[in-house]
Amino acid sequence: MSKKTNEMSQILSQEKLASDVYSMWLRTEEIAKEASPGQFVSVYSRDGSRVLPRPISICEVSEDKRSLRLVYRVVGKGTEEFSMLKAGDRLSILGPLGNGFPLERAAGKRVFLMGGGIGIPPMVETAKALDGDKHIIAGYRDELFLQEELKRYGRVYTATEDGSAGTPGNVLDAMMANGLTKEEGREPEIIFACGPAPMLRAIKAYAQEMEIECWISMEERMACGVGACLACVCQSKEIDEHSKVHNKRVCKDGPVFLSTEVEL
Amino acid sequence: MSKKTNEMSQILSQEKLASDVYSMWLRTEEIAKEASPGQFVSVYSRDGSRVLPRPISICEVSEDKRSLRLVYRVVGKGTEEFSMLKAGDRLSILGPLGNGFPLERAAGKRVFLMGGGIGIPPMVETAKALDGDKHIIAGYRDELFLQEELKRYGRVYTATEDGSAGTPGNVLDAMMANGLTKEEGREPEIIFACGPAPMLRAIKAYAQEMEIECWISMEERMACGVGACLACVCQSKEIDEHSKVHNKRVCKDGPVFLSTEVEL
Amino acid sequence: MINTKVSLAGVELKNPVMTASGTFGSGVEYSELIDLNRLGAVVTKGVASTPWTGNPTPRIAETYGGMINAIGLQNPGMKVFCERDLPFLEKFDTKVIVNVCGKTKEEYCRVVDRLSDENIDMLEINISCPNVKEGGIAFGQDPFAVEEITAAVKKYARQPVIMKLSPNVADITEMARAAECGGADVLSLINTLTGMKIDINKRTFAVANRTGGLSGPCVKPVAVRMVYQVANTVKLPIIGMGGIATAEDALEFILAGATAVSVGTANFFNPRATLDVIEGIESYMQKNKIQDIQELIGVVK
Amino acid sequence: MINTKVSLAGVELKNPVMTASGTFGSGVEYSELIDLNRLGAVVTKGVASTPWTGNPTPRIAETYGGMINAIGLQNPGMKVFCERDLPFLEKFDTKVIVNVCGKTKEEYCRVVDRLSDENIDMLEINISCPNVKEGGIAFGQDPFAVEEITAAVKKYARQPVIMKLSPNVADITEMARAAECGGADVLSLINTLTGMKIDINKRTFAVANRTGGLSGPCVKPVAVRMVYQVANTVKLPIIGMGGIATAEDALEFILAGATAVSVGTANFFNPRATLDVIEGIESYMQKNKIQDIQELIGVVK
Ligand SMILES: Cc1cc2nc3c(=O)[nH]c(=O)nc-3n(C[C@H](O)[C@H](O)[C@H](O)COP(=O)(O)OP(=O)(O)OC[C@H]3O[C@@H](n4cnc5c(N)ncnc54)[C@H](O)[C@@H]3O)c2cc1C
Ligand SMILES: Cc1cc2nc3c(=O)[nH]c(=O)nc-3n(C[C@H](O)[C@H](O)[C@H](O)COP(=O)(O)OP(=O)(O)OC[C@H]3O[C@@H](n4cnc5c(N)ncnc54)[C@H](O)[C@@H]3O)c2cc1C
Ligand SMILES: Cc1cc2nc3c(=O)[nH]c(=O)nc-3n(C[C@H](O)[C@H](O)[C@H](O)COP(=O)(O)O)c2cc1C
Ligand SMILES: Cc1cc2nc3c(=O)[nH]c(=O)nc-3n(C[C@H](O)[C@H](O)[C@H](O)COP(=O)(O)O)c2cc1C
Ligand code: FES
Ligand code: FES
Repeated sequence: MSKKTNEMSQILSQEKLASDVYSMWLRTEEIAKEASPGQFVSVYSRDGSRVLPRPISICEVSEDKRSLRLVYRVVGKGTEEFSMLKAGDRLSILGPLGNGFPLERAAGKRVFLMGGGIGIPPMVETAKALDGDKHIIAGYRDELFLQEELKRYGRVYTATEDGSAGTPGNVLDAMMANGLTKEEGREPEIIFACGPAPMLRAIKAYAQEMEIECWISMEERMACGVGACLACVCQSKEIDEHSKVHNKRVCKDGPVFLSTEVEL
Repeated sequence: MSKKTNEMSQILSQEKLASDVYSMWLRTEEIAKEASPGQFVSVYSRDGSRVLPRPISICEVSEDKRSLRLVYRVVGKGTEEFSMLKAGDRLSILGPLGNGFPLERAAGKRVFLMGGGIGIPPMVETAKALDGDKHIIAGYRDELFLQEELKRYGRVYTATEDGSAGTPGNVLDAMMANGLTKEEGREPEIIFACGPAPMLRAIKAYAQEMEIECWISMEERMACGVGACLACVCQSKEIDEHSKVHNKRVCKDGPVFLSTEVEL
Repeated sequence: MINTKVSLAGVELKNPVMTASGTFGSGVEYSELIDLNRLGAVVTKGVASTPWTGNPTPRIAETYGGMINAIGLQNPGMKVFCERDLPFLEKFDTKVIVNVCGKTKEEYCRVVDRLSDENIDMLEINISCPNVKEGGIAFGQDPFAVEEITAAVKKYARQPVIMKLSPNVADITEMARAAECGGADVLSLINTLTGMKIDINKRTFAVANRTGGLSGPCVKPVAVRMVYQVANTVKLPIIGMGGIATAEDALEFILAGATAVSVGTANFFNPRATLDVIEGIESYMQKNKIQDIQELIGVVK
Repeated sequence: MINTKVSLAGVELKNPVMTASGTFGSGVEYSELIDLNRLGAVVTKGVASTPWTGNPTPRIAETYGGMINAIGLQNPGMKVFCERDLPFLEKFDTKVIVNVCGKTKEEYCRVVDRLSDENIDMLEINISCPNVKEGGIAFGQDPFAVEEITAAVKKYARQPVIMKLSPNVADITEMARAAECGGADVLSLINTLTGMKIDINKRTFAVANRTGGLSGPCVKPVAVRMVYQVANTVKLPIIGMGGIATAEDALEFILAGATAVSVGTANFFNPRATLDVIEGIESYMQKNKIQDIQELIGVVK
């Protein structure tokens, strides 16, 4: 298990990738070193009126493991604040948190990385870390981002809701349109997915039907980020080993779960 | 009466004058134009956890009346925040507030400007605005600041509590030590004073004894800064015309009062 | 054209946004900073039968996301108020609501009686001030007292009566019901929560009165909860307040069941707060294609 | 050498700083981030007789300077707690206080009875959770119920009993006196204030349970006031909490009369908050030449 640290990181760069999507590289002492793909960090606001951390997935770790990249969408006050920070500013973060994707399960398999919207960023580091035959399906609302990074580490298929690029529709549509099907012998042997709940629900159903091993990264509002407060639970199919009830903690037991383990 | 405006001012410069004393020049649209000596501004914190304004006296107004200077001591969270701002940063301020010193009362008189500690800054603009025979008595704890500015506009006599410069002791000690007395025919004909309560109390007593007209600038915690909330009252000797009780509003009826009008 | 007009016991406001008593004086001072004609109503500082000196200073202290105050209802008394402050307010195209305080039931009635003859749109009865020894909160924490004082002032009032409730109770709905039984026309809530701050360096109380009333953004969740509870208990229209600084805040109260809202402490850190709220409500309605603000009141159930 | 040791009903803590129930799990998770040996005590999440599922999500929402939570006392039940979580805590040189919840008086007693056999220093009885329908706050708002349940659990407890009071009352001293009469050894306050947040875009409640408990820096003035009132009413030692994030905050509570303090929500924005508070209290004592923390407890009167 990776060692968690609360650090005052330093912002190395801040860049706008799309209308409301930003990318930030942060210099850390410990966190980048410990991080693995699919894990996230808690980012603390610098404004005293906001007391809860913002969980943001680790998009990339630099080769020297001294810095990490966060790619995030401005959706509220916290992310708006982050977007206004500049190189040189400092930012308190806690991490790495959560379990991350079980890369070892993908060994030798045709792995599909499916990211939707702001669920795309963790797929960059995941693709980077995986060897072998990687298919990356990226679903966007309209504007594209992180395409170059993704293309560096695998074959990329794109879907957009407004049809402005790639396949019109969602990630499953893009799979079908590109012949990534059982009929063609090109279906996934294992899926790693991250994105909005409706997308995850559809992927879970598809995987269940096709009997494909599928790992999904869940989202829930968080307070502690380390498994102590029980704010961020999702419902589990079976009684959970730790909680003794039908609840799993997204921050600690997840965010990545086997799709059959959890209710969506 | 000066028109009040709430503006997003821009910081032109930030400078450290002494261990915990800072000086900030701000570009304003309206406030500097309207300001007169002894008035103050409400400075709003940028951190949402701090909801009350910090009243800071106007230390100087630039010749073109487009910017104003605030000199302040870091004593708590708000002033600490201000001290970390840099040129280019923006800061919301409301002003000019309060009445200011009644300069017209000093016409043709030997005027004494007496400032103690962080009560010294407003004396710069006051000295600048007054013609004639000006004596500036500045009392410090230890480190000096704003001496050059003061010297530009009048004769400066200095006192320090630790005796490291000028007369050891307070502003009254400096007066006596420099022969600014009735015996020498050099006593004040009118006093404008700003500083900590014990200093003002001593000056008030001195002025009363010597029957000298004396105006003092008072401090009290403020919320609205414009006379609406009745947070900042001081006790008045007579029933106040506006409040109908023995209270005057420091932010609106003051901060400058005739020393005989108010209890200290 | 979107409609932001709301009606409180027959009094029509051009928009639901008013000032919170005690934070806006009687309007004179803030009229230098904002156009009072744009407000739904101005609610004045509490008025008693005679001038009140209020509490010693320090009267306020900043707290995290808010402040405590113990002004102690300083006011010039009803005579000066009627002769000086009311004529000023009458010049504006906004409704005038006068906040009333008193030390005894008789004093409340005396003030209401005097104000009844004036050109005032509504009276707000403050039975919830935590900063005075007599009157105030002593009435606001006991349902029998709430009902009794409501019935008493109603006898003298020619304007609709707003009863202002205290949040320092275990069950706000009990107080709301009591005010309704007493004949209140409108309820306003919340007044301040009793709080304390200690100056650890001076080792003394940060406000001279020891305790003070907590207000500002920090109290909003308590206020929204109480407005929601009261809106789902009584039939009276509600004026919601407690921490409103933005249109988003105001909309929380409206969705929870408030017909109108007051902006208090926010005036101190943003003198334009009332106008920002008014404009923000309009944009929200436009964005969400809401024609009439009635469509929003109390829809979150 | 300065002394920060305090004693609560005969249990000696190396310093007055503990964790607030529900914000620190049973210590396992935060032990990766801070050294539990440094804490005065660890207070665990509420434990019931059987596993509780808790409330649906979203269970929390951020508010201005604080948060609301409606976890609903999810817990694995006393059996798993005793077999798995207690042995973990026993490894540390810190006092262990177990928070107890229940739906009925009998359930509280059952849990206390079971825990009495364990190596636990104190039991904290949560009669003030606003997020569960039965039990919890239903007990905490009625002085007769407070006294009754205190007396009941005291019969089963072999450890000193801390009664945890709710701030959602008109008069906290009444509840404190009731707990004292029932035989409580220590009082802890405050639990959370009932609050609500509305999501104006989704036009629904921000937490699934509609209402939640407000905690964090925003509530501190209410908490300090209540601690002060209770300290000046009953003779029992008090554990103060509500918004403590810094040593300055903790010292306000101590000066107001708290013998010990708990850090809750602050752990979420500063995992080192407890340690910062401990270190800050020591520096304050050093700076002010205070030998023994006893010299600070309740000195602001
Ligand atoms: C494990 C995990 C990984 C994530 N990774 C990313 C990422 O890489 N890039 C990215 O843009 N977003 C990511 N998110 C979503 C991100 O956390 C939210 O968009 C962000 O917290 C919003 O904060 P705000 O202050 O701008 O919004 P506000 O709506 O003002 O936030 C209010 C509160 O709600 C919480 N909140 C709001 N939306 C979410 C959400 N979707 N999930 C969890 N909490 C939420 C906030 O943390 C805060 O406490 C992730 C969420 C989780 C749980
Ligand atoms: C009319 C007037 C003019 C002033 N001019 C200057 C000046 O030119 N330079 C300068 O350094 N200081 C001046 N002060 C004092 C200055 O307002 C305080 O030092 C400052 O508000 C402290 O804020 P803080 O957040 O750093 O301290 P904190 O102690 O954290 O402040 C907490 C609260 O108390 C208020 N407060 C604290 N000290 C004072 C005080 N002495 N007077 C009024 N309110 C206070 C703050 O505004 C804030 O609301 C003036 C005060 C007044 C009333
Ligand atoms: C400085 C101050 C003075 C107040 N005076 C009064 C008053 O005279 N009468 C009254 O009913 N409420 C008074 N209040 C309470 C406010 O009207 C309002 O109910 C409360 O502050 C909550 O709203 P807010 O958080 O928007 O300020 C006062 C509040 C403050 C901050
Ligand atoms: C997420 C969360 C869970 C809580 N769970 C419990 C609990 O199980 N038992 C209890 O007595 N109090 C519980 N509380 C209340 C805290 O122990 C504490 O009384 C309150 O939060 C005030 O302190 P704070 O502002 O420092 O958080 C909980 C609080 C939070 C925020
Ligand atoms: S956020 Fe606290 S348990 Fe997950
Ligand atoms: S600060 Fe409001 S009246 Fe002076």
